[in-house]
Amino acid sequence: MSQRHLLALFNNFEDAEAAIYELRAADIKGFNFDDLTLKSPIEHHEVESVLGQRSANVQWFSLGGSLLGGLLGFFLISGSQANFYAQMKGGKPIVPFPPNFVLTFEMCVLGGVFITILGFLICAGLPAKRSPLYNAKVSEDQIGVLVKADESAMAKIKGVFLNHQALEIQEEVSK
Amino acid sequence: MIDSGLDRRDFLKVLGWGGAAAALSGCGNTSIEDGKETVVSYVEAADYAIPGIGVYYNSTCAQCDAGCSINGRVREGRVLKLEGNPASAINRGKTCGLGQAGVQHHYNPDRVREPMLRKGDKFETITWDKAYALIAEKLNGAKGEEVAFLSGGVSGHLKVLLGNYLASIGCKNHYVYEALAPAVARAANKKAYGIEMPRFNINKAKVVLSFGADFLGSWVSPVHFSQQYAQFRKGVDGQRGVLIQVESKMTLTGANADRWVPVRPGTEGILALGIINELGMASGDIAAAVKGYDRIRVSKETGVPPGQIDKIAALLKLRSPSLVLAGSAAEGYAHGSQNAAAINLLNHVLGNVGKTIEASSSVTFTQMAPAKGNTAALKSLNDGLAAGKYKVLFSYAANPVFTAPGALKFKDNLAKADFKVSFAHYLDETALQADLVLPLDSALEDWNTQVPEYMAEGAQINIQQPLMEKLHANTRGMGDILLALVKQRRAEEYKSFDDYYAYLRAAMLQNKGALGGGGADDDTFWNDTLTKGIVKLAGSSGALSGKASVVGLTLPAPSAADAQYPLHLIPGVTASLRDGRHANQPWLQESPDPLTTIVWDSWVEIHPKKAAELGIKEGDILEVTSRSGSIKAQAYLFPGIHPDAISVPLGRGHDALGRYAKGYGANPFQILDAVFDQETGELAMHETRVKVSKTGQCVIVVKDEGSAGGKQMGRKIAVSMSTDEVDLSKEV
Amino acid sequence: MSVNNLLENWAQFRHFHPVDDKPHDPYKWAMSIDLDACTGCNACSVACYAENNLPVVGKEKYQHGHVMHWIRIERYWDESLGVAGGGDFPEQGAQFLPMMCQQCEAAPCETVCPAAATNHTADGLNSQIYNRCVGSRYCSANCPFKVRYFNWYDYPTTDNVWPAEMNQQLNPDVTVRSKGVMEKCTFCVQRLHAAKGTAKNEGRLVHDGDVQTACQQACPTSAITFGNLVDPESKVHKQWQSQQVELDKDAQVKDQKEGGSGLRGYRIFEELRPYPSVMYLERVRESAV
Amino acid sequence: MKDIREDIAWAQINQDVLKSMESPRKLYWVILFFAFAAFCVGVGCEVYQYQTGMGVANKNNPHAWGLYISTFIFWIGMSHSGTLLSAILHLMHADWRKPIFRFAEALTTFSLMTAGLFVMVHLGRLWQFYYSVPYPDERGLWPNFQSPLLWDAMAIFTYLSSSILFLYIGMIPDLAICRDHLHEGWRKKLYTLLSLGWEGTDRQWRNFRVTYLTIACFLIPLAVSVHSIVAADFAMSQQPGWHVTSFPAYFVAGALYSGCSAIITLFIILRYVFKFEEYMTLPILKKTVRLTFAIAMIWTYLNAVEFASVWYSHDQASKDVLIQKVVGPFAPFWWGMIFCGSVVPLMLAFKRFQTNVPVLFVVSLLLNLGMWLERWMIVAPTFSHGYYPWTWDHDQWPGFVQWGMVFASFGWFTMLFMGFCKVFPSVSMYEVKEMVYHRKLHLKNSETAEQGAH
Repeated sequence: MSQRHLLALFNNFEDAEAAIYELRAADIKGFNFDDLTLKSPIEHHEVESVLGQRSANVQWFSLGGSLLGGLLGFFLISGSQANFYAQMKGGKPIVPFPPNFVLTFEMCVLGGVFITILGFLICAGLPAKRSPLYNAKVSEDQIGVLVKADESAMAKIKGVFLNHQALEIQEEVSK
Repeated sequence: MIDSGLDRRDFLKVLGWGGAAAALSGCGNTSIEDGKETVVSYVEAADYAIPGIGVYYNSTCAQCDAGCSINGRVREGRVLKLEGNPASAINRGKTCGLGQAGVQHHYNPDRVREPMLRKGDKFETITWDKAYALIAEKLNGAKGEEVAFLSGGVSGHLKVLLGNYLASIGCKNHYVYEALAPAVARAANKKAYGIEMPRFNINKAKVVLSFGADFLGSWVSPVHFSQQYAQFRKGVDGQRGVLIQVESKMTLTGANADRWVPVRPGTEGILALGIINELGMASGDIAAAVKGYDRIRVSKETGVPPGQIDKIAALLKLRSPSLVLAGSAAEGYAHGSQNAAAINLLNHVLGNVGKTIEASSSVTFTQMAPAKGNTAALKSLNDGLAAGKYKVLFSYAANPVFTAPGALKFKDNLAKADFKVSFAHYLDETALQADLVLPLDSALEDWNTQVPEYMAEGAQINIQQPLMEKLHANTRGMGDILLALVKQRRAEEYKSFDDYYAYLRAAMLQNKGALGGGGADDDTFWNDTLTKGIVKLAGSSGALSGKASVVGLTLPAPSAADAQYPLHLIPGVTASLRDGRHANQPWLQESPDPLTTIVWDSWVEIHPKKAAELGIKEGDILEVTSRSGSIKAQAYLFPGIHPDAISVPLGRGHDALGRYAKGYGANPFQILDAVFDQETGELAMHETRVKVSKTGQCVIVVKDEGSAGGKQMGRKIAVSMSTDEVDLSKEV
Repeated sequence: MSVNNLLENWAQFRHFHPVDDKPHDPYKWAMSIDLDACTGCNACSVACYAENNLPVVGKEKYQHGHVMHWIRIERYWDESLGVAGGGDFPEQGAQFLPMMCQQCEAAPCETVCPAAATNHTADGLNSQIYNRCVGSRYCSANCPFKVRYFNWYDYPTTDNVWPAEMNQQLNPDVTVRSKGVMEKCTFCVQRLHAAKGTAKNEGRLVHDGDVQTACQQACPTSAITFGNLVDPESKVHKQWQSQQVELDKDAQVKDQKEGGSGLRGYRIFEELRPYPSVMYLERVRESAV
Repeated sequence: MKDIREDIAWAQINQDVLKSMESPRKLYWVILFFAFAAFCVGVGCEVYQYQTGMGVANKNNPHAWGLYISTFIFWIGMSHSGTLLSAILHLMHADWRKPIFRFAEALTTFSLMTAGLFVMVHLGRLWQFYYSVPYPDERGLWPNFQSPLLWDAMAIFTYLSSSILFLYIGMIPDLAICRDHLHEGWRKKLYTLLSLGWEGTDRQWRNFRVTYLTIACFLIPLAVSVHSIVAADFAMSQQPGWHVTSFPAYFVAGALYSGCSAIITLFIILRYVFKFEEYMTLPILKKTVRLTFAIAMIWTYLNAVEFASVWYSHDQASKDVLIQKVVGPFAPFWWGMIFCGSVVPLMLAFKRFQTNVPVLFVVSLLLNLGMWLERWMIVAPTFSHGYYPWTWDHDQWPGFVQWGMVFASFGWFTMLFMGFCKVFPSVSMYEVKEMVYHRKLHLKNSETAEQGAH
């Protein structure tokens, strides 16, 4: 059965939250709650209590990135010091620790930041194609709730939205 | 390479032909880049010219008269560096900074390159033939006594040839002028020891008491004395030599003294007599003569504390043999000869004569012995010029327009000579006044023999030979010029000599038996001589004949204060610039004066106390005025000078010579008064009295010394210890 | 490869020098300068100009501190001179000190160079690689002796530095440095290379006296001794040994002796631990006058 | 007074900020023009110096570094403000930072770029700068990792790239706003590209928050390490006056100090030029001023610690340098630094000055001058008065080329910064919205609580 998108815009977060609560409680056939997306101009982390804990895994990228950066840093530097002519400088060992630790730290941060950004892009699915329904108001002052559901469920969902003072409801043009 | 079918020979040929092709298509020399470089094919290079390998030739340094033997490094046909020749007893492989800069004389961009004839205010280039013809013409119009030849010190075959030339033109007026020669010392030594230049064995002395003799810097044979000094410091029998320097302005030698004694200018002789009196070792008329010089009087007159006189006398008594030297600082007065006599007397009293002062060897060929320069010659020449006696004047290796005291008005008098010929390396102040300027080869491209005035051990004749091809096509060696000139008169006698080289070679071969080449064939001997660069001779060793005598020794009382010109002017002689003839060698300009560390400029040394009195600070531009003129220079506060004196170094202040000399500094020769030593007639260089005034300008003194001055700030950089703390016997 | 190399030779890469490292073998170039013999005449400095193609910068640039003398003669007065209670005259003369790169075994300049243009060579020199130098001047900033000289201008193309003819004097064995690089005394490394090459061809080591630095060769009083410190036959070795100056110490044992050791050898700024390769012998002054 | 009005409409926020990107006051163009002119002076100086040699800058032996390195440290120091405001205060939930952190981050980025320029300008052989970049060249040569300059290069590269990423990531929601609300044209295309298709979905926001927080956590130690390493350029050397243990802390404090005072300056300029009175409110300025005052006192304390530790150290050479600073030729500048850095900030302690814009503008400029002098007084006296008395040089002063370059660096920075503020939103719209939202919530909660109490 074909699925369609529906976007409802709300004036404030409370209305949107209430609408989502109701949708979750309603258990509409042909609508999976996970297919609901909240679009907002600012972050509302309260939404988690409605949507449930959806995972954010960026921090694991950070850990991996900084470890990778640090290891790469240390071995790149020490290895190059050992392979390069091996001429002494200032009577210090060919592979001196203090400088290498400083650089290891910098590489650690560098790796951490870069891989974190990579992780962010992956986890947040960016860069993303524009979703089928979008309204510029979402980046201004309105809250959007985007759902994907079977055609059969559309009417019910719309009803729920309208109950909660949805300002506008956009529907995907049927294919 | 192989693929392209080009083998090595072809490859070289290409290079060679490349040059040749360019030569064929162009004209004259093979040149690339508009003649900037010349392509030289190594395919046909001389055997000794191996690319990348230096070859060494022995020759003689011509930067001063000491006669150090040098060893020039030549690569790809260019002389690169001069080292000392270890075989020479004079310098034993060592050189001074002045000697090192000899290459800059050779490669100097401001050398005269073409013969030039005056046309109004300008010079125009002429050919050598024309120049010679012109000289012949002018000489034909002048009698022998109307010709004068001014030269610096000359010796060896050049002197012989010059003498012969002068004889051929009937000229008896050969003036040998050196602005800074030890001429008073020669006379005084002759009187005291019977020899003008005896051998001074600094290395054998336990104490050296030097009255203004800067033997480490510029006096007589500094490189030789420096080596002796090093041995002297290591000591005889493990006892380190003690150097006491008495002078009014600290010289380089004074800076190295164990005790530097600032003395009132001109009272050196009084101090010497005072020391003799204090020693109590003299007897007879000497004792009688010095009796009046008790320590209190001497201290009052010389400004040296009585305790200091005691200590010096005690040390001299305790440590024997010692050596007392009289230098130009003590001799530069109207009573300079008297000072020198008093000082030399000290050697007799101390019994040094025969121990640390020995007879020197001299070359038996008197014709080759050095013609010694002095300043009395300048006075005679100047008088002659002033009287309009000379129609033709030659000048060679002297720059009197720069070095004559201003009071003599030499430049004005010079103009009275009708035709002036200058043999010149540079267009110096004297050459600029000449009518005909003839360009000379540098010492590194010319042939010569040289006999040093101061013989270190046995007698020796030094060979000067070209280290490379001539840099400029149209310069000539002085010998070649003289040969050409003498041929104008005595063509028959000299016809077998094509050039000076031939003359020199023939001359040396003629006497090879005496020169130590008895058994060898000509070529072997000649090549051997050139290889060594030195001919050591048996020589004759004159005996010391002088006796201690006080006859005629009268020292004037210290000069009275001069209200109008309260300060003594001491012309400073620096080791690198001397009388200023080499001032266009940039290494010397940039080599800091050892004591003040000033470069590229002149300065007025003034004692800090005196400066405070006059409100002078470092960098103030001072006007130094004497009766004969005035100069301006920056002030430098210098503790090593008597407060009654100031010192301005000689050698700078050129208004000609070249790009590195012109316009840098001031020339104190200009303000020297014409006062002469009463006995020898030598110029009394230290007799000029001056006053200083601030001009109101102030500059930053360009020197190496930093803002801390000569202080170490307690950082233990240059450390010193006294003899009672050190045990030199353990040293290697 | 590189990690393998790192692990296999780990101990070798962790040696400190010179304190827990083996001395250079077979060469360790070192110098000793007798300040009692040095007269301050400047011949060494001019000889260095001649040998090493040092530019003459001229009066104006000299005033701005752009002089390039690799070896300079410093002239010090007694500390008491001219201060209250001290004398008015330098009665003990002046004190001269030739100062050039001290070729430190643990050189402060080496560690700080970002481009690794200055290194410690196997024969104990502090080398300067001109064409690696980027001109950060950190080495000069960190040199306690301030003996590194920077090419503030492009001297080869500057007027009257090496005008026509004068440039023919340039030593082909030594690079003419262009603007923006640091330079300093090399202990005449070109002469050392030549001597080592000759010795190698003859299947031997360089003997004492085979090679002299330009300053040493010129020095009229032979105040400068130069040679191979690990060669027991060399004069420089004997001097260091007799003066009880040890290369790898930051304070010499002899200096702990009460009443002094009677020895003259010392190194400047030893306490900063650069381990200089130049030993100076103190100037001596007679106590009896 | 309130940091920000709670009743400000979100659409109004968008509108106000977007307007700043299109029609600033005329003064904006005047500033941009003069900045460009100043920059051109520097380009001229650099061309001259590059062609002729470093000597024209009037540096010498021993004055090897001069103003370039001093000004380099100055700009590096200034960069710390952004990190302070966006990362540290973010972690501390100080929400008053929200209207001003964006430009502070831009300040970080562009002052780092300016600093980087000085590294280049300083090099004797700029054309060979890549020799100090860590890659093996054709002979297998690497740069010298022992050199603090290399740590510097590495730290600055890390800091600059991280700062740019941090700035960019934090700007994505705003870029999406720009994309949505600006007219068609190249800018719209640019924002479309840069906003990466941001739509403000819950997934995006969730990951965004974690990322932002994580990078903030990385940035704080990084910022500290950057200025510690700059301090290490000096402290790791052996020179008197530089070899000081407290230098890293001292440098970091100085960095935060100069960053804060620069923020005050730019706050005042942006507020006027872009008509941001509604967002960059005086209460926020007041908070910044108080923060600056606190840091000024920390800096003063660390300064005193440095002097005291030198004074009591028995290290005569270092002591001499200190004495030299106080009474030597550098004394006017040194006392100028003390006055501007430690005395002038005392004015900030007075309430009536804390919101007086003209006074604050002048004071912040003086503080910046003081901080610039501080860097010069760290670098130059040690060169002029180092270990080796023979090479002491009190007569050498920076030449016009050096001054020209320093002057131009301000032009270059202003050019970049003002350019950025015009092209990108210099006030974070979404964060201001958050601020307004949370304030409103808070207000509502407290009203409810009050009613409950009744």
